[in-house]
Amino acid sequence: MIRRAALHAIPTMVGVVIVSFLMLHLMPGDAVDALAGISGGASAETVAAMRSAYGLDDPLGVQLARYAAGVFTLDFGHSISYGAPVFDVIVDRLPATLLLAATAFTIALVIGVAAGWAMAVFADRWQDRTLSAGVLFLYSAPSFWVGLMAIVVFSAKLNLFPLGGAETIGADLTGWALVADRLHHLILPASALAAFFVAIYARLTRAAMLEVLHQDFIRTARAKGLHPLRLQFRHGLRNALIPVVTMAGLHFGNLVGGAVVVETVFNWPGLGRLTMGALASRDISVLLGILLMTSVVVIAANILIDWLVARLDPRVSA
Amino acid sequence: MTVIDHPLRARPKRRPLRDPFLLLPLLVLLAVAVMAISAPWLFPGDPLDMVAMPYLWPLDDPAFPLGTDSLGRDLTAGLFHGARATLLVGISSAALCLGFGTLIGAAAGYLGGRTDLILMRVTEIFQTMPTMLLVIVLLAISDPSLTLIVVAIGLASWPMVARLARAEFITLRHRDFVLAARALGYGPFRIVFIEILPNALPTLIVATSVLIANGILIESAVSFLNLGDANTVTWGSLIGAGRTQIRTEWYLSAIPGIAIILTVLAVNFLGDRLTRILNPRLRA
Amino acid sequence: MKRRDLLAGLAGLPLTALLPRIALAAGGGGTVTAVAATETPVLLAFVNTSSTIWSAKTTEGLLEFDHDLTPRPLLAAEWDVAEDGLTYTFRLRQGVKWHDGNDFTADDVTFSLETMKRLHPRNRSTFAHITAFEAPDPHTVILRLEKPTPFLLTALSSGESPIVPKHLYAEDADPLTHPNNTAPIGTGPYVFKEWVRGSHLIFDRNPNYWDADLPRVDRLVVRFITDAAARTIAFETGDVDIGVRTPVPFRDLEGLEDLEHIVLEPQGYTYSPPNITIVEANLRDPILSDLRVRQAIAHSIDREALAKIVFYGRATPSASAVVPYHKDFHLADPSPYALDLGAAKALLAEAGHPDGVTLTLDYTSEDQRLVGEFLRASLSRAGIALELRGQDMGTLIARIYGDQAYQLHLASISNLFDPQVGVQRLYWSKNIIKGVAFSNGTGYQNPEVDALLEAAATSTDRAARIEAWHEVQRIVARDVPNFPLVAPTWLTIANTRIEGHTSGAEGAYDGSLRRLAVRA
Amino acid sequence: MTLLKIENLGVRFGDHDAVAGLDLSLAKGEAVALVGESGCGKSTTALSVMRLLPPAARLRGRVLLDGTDLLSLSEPQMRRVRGNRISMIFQEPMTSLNPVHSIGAQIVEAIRQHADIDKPAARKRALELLDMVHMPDSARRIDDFPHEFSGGQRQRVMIAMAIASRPELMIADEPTTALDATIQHQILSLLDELRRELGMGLLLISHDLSVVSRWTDRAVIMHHGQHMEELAAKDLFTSGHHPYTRGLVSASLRLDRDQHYRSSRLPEIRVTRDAGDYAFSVVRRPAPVAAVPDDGIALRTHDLTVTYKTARGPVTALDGVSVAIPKGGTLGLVGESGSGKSTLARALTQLVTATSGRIELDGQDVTHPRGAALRDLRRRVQMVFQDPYASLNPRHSVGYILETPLAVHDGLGSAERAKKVRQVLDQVGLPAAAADRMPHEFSGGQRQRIGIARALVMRPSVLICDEPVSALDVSVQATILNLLSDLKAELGFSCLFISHDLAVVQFVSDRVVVMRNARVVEENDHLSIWRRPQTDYTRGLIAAASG
Repeated sequence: MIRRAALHAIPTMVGVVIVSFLMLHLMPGDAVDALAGISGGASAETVAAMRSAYGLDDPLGVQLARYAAGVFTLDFGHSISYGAPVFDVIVDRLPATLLLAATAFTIALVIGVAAGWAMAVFADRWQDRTLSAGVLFLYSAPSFWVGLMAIVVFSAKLNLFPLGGAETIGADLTGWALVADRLHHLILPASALAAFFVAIYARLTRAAMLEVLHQDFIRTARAKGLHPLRLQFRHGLRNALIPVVTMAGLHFGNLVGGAVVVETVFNWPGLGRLTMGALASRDISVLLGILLMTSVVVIAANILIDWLVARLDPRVSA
Repeated sequence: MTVIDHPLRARPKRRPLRDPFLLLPLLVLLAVAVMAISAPWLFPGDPLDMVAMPYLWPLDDPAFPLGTDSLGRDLTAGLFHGARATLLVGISSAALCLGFGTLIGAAAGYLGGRTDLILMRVTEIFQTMPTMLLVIVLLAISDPSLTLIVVAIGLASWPMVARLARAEFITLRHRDFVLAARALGYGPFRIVFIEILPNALPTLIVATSVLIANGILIESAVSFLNLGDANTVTWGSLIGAGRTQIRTEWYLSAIPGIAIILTVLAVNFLGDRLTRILNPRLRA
Repeated sequence: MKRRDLLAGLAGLPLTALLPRIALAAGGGGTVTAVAATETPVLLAFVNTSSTIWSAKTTEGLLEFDHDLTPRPLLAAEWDVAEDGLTYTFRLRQGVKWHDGNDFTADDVTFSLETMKRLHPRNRSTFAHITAFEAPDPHTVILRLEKPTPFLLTALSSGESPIVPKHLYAEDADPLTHPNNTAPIGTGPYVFKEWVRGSHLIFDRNPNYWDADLPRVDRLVVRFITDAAARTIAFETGDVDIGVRTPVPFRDLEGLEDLEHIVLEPQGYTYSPPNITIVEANLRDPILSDLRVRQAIAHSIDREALAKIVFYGRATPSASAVVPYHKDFHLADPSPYALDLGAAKALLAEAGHPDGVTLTLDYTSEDQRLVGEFLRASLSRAGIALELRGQDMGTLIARIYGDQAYQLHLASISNLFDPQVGVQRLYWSKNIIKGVAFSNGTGYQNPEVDALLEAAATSTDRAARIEAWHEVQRIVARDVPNFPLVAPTWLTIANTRIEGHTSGAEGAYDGSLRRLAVRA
Repeated sequence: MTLLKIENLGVRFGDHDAVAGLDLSLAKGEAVALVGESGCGKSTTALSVMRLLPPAARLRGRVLLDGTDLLSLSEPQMRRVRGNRISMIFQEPMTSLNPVHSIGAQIVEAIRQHADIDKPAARKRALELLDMVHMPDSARRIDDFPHEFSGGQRQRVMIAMAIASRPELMIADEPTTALDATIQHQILSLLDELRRELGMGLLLISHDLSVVSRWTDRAVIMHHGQHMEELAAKDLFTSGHHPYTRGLVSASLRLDRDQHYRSSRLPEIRVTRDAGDYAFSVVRRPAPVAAVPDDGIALRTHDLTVTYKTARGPVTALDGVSVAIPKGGTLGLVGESGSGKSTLARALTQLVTATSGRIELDGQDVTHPRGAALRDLRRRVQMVFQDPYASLNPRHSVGYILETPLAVHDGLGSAERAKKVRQVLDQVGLPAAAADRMPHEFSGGQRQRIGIARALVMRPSVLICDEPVSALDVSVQATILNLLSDLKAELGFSCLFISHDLAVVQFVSDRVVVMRNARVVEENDHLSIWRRPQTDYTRGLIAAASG
């Protein structure tokens, strides 16, 4: 199953490489301009020398071929503005974003499914209406605004949470102290990012649960005299999870995208801030690397989710 | 020889507008639309013009009910003109997504076979790339402008609609009334646009509300990251401008934030109610 | 610059309250946390002038400078400049070790200066007249020049001309991408320990630094905080001890000033004084080539209001590109075109634009955007409509200096330690080089100005240089190829628990923070 | 000894009375049937006994099980009755089992719900139950999932779950309607065998009179929630007193009655409603003089083969089928699900492309028509579909549905088209006002009439009916069959009539073809096919159909 999904993913990856490469090369100016600019007035010859050194003046086709070949050997080219291979620059920042995205994903899924389940069970009663309104509120608030307000309230005024960043720097903590410190930094950004997706998963679960509760086998289960709670969990939720988990995979891409914004607000040292930095220094190879890396993460997440769906749904051939 | 085995049932009347969850959002959206349209008359000058003392708090000075920002620009004028840009981006990006996505989804769903495979592979590519990242990169391609933002949001979010449309068309394609249409010799265009599309509309209409909300949220994030057009005011750019004074003059970011939330909430509520009206299964 | 300069340098040391405080500081050790808004590409300013901020901490130069730019010994114990200014002799400090334990020798100095002559964007012109770099013995370096360079000594600071370990640079190594850039080995007071991109930088105390009882701090941590408000909060909560070049929004300075644990240090910005915020006009543009249009623009600029509203008074209006910090070189007279909207409108009509003009104004950073919005609002009152165009640095440079396809653009030009290095590039017609950033972007060509600049560049008589620069400033003020606006006041924000961070012209930015200490 | 006594049961949804004052009693081990057409309240009655009705339902009256009134029990108390003392099985086997749990797990769940025994013992009990319901190879398949079983096998699992706690009463709501005749027969005999073995009462809900008369002791006839009549099941066909009962009996087709469309019309039930209660009358119309079918062939196929490419390799749906539709006559096509009947219909109307073989229309080869030939075929060969609810586009008005074929083919003016629409509506017995109504405003029978109108509006020479009446109630079925016969007499088109119901095929066909596994197994004229079946398969079908 995993092997089949992986094979399925390769053409998508190739597509992502080509599409993003072409898009990025539509950008006027390139990293050499930026570097020359930053270093304050390199001469025309040195600019030309740098450009040819990095092969930026080869025809597009050649650059694409060289780049695609490189990608599959994990060589994403050299980052001009960071003076290091792009792969290292990204892998350096990837864990932070993964940690943020994965935590937000779990929070969103757990709370979302619970809320969705409650909304479905109490459909159209006051619990459903209030929960729906609350969920819709989360669905309408821009994540960066939620982040900003959280900082103002929790960090600056109440001083409950750190201002940003992923760890207390230079404090050389170890063991549990380190874990506690990292968690302490993680809570606000992860919740700000998760807020929007709690809404999505809650609405998905509600629709799926209602759909399932109208199925015939629920009536059979009631005819067997099962307790309502057992009915809702073992039969209802167990079936409703299948569409929810499938859709969760589709939204994972947006989650990683959303992380970009939340990172800038919370000073989180992840790919988001790297993107903004790479944009400012017009470092196309880093931007390309980020697009590819995040796409790989999304594909990996989807493969994992497909595997999970196969576990949940026996009808899907394992 | 008329034989009626059972009289025609009377048509049930539907009274949607009395349902508060539909009336309220409509009113909010109406208010925002009025703000957008009336902006040039109520606030003729350039909303970015410096007209007063900087850092006036809301209700300090009746002439500037919502106060002024660091350069003494009137926040109320900004909000009104911002409404215009925000709505424009929200609606046109939704329209772009809907048109493009439905076309691809319908073709893939209806034609099936190789076309379906190829189109779905393309959709997958755009769906794999995180939306926000894709928008940021697209915006970096040329000078920021509202049209570029709309195109970028459209390009990044059409896969969602394509997936929805394809699912609808695949189920509807096998329905008897489509087989009947083919058996009656209707052409492919008539079958797709006149027979199938009206049945797929409920899902697409509901998706529109999500797209508009999505468009507004992405636009506000983009302006917040200062990737937007510096010459036009949007609610997102107001939040971005107020960001550095978040601790002292927090109203500069809070008020446009609330405006965005109210509008998007209204759009979502509308979508939510439409879903429940059009899809009876979602009721108890 | 004879031996007496040496003595004058020493005498010049201001006997301010600084000295006794160093002597008294007992104890030592501890960690100091600095804050920075952005992350530089590399940590060494050897061939990349945008990474000066952390370079001196690990890699020192030959000289150090006190507040009025008088050179003081650092890696060079003594130095002597010949009468005709064509021979410079340096006697190097003995017993200095590189962080990796190798000995610091004259070969390192000649290698470093020679490489910078080839690749360093500014030193390429500063060292242009040096013909020979000699190292007769391991502790002597002699430079031979074909033409005098009056400001050569001032260029040999740690920030401007860092001395790198020759033994690390293999024959064909490309200094631009050399690993030493991101993990520098130097002779400086601090040793590079760790750099987590997007998060922080850590330097540890150099145990065998040549100045035995320095540095007094065990660890120097640098935190990268992109959000401006977050930086203010970091100072308030004491999370962060020091930040250079006004690291917080101007709006928050008032609040910080009142806190008793915070001090705002204005000194330490004479070596590389604050940049001049300036609007440059593209003289090749049909509208802007007409002097009357440029005069109209000059008439509608209100520098005082800009300083007050955008910079909250924390900036000095300056009608000249030479910032007021260069007390002698700066021409104090106001711009010949005083604020007069009526005159501006009249000039525009005269120039054939009765109903005003629309011009594009390109900018790149967030602070420039605020200035742009101020200019748009104020210039619109004179019928000049500005259309702001924001973009990243790369696109801006490609558009302004590459394609030269622009009308007006906002820039922040650093004067550096001598107008010859920082300001000449704006007006010198030979510096109109397509594709090179921060060259003569306006395309201004005035033979009289060229002559004055070239004379000042090589004359050894300081008074003559000053008079020449005053005449240049009078001419360009009339021709207005560009519109200097203000020079922001740069402040070092520091927590009172630390001291010794600003001990000379280079301050905490260009300097090595070697005298930094945590108060007992 | 009465096991179950229902006294004056009433069920009201808002202002609609689904069941109005029903009385019924069922003795221990007795099998009673609740019979009626859809919407008569038989299922509602069953669900109210089990108290499985949606919360909106208002119940009154009493339901006594061994003297205890189930309606007054609290929900926890009722839960102890469900599946323990009374159990229920339902109509749709494909969706009545939880797809994500194995059948073993679901049976064990039923066992352990009312008996506290550990899992291994429950699993052993489950195996016994599977053997009791004759599940083939139960030991190996206990851990398989529902989607790996056929409809009949899933119904067996349902029954196993129902008898897990040896209930006193089992309610079966249309247990075999969705199954093929042969499988239907096995399930009903299994139910009968279990009833005797476990001494269990059976309440069978059905609309099929022959099933009721064959498998139950007593039958209660219901209409619109009211009790019409109660009589012994075996005299159902012979001595029903109530006009509705007699109407139902005469309208429902039985194989041994030899009714044929050329000789007679089916009696129809006329329902008139005045002041609350219903008056029924049976109308018998004479069959018009039948035109003698001349011996030409309208549509013929030679070795027609259709193979589909599926995920698990190619599947042959039609294997060398040669059939001939007599000009002006009706060819009946009978077979169980999966025999290829529908594929043949779709091949003839070019909805599916033939892999090999030839199709001839009035002598012309129309196997792979292109362009004008295809358009012409579309005019001359039309189709009527099975599911009235799915064959009409819900978003278009009836007028638009009928008008479009004319616009597409003949390009007539709008006035001309409107006239033709009114004409064809009248032909199928619908008022002209129906034109501007939407499909969802019509009953199943009315919608089928619209489907037929659409097929006939362009005067086709061949009409293909794919199970046109299987989804309809008996009374409505009769009116549609009569309508088709009248229209055929009036318009003279040839017809291919596909059905799994032998009695219906017997009534409408001049010649009959029997298909099995994509092949034709037998063909004969409409009399000799039933009297002298040549193959065992046909004989099996006839035995199962006659109950």
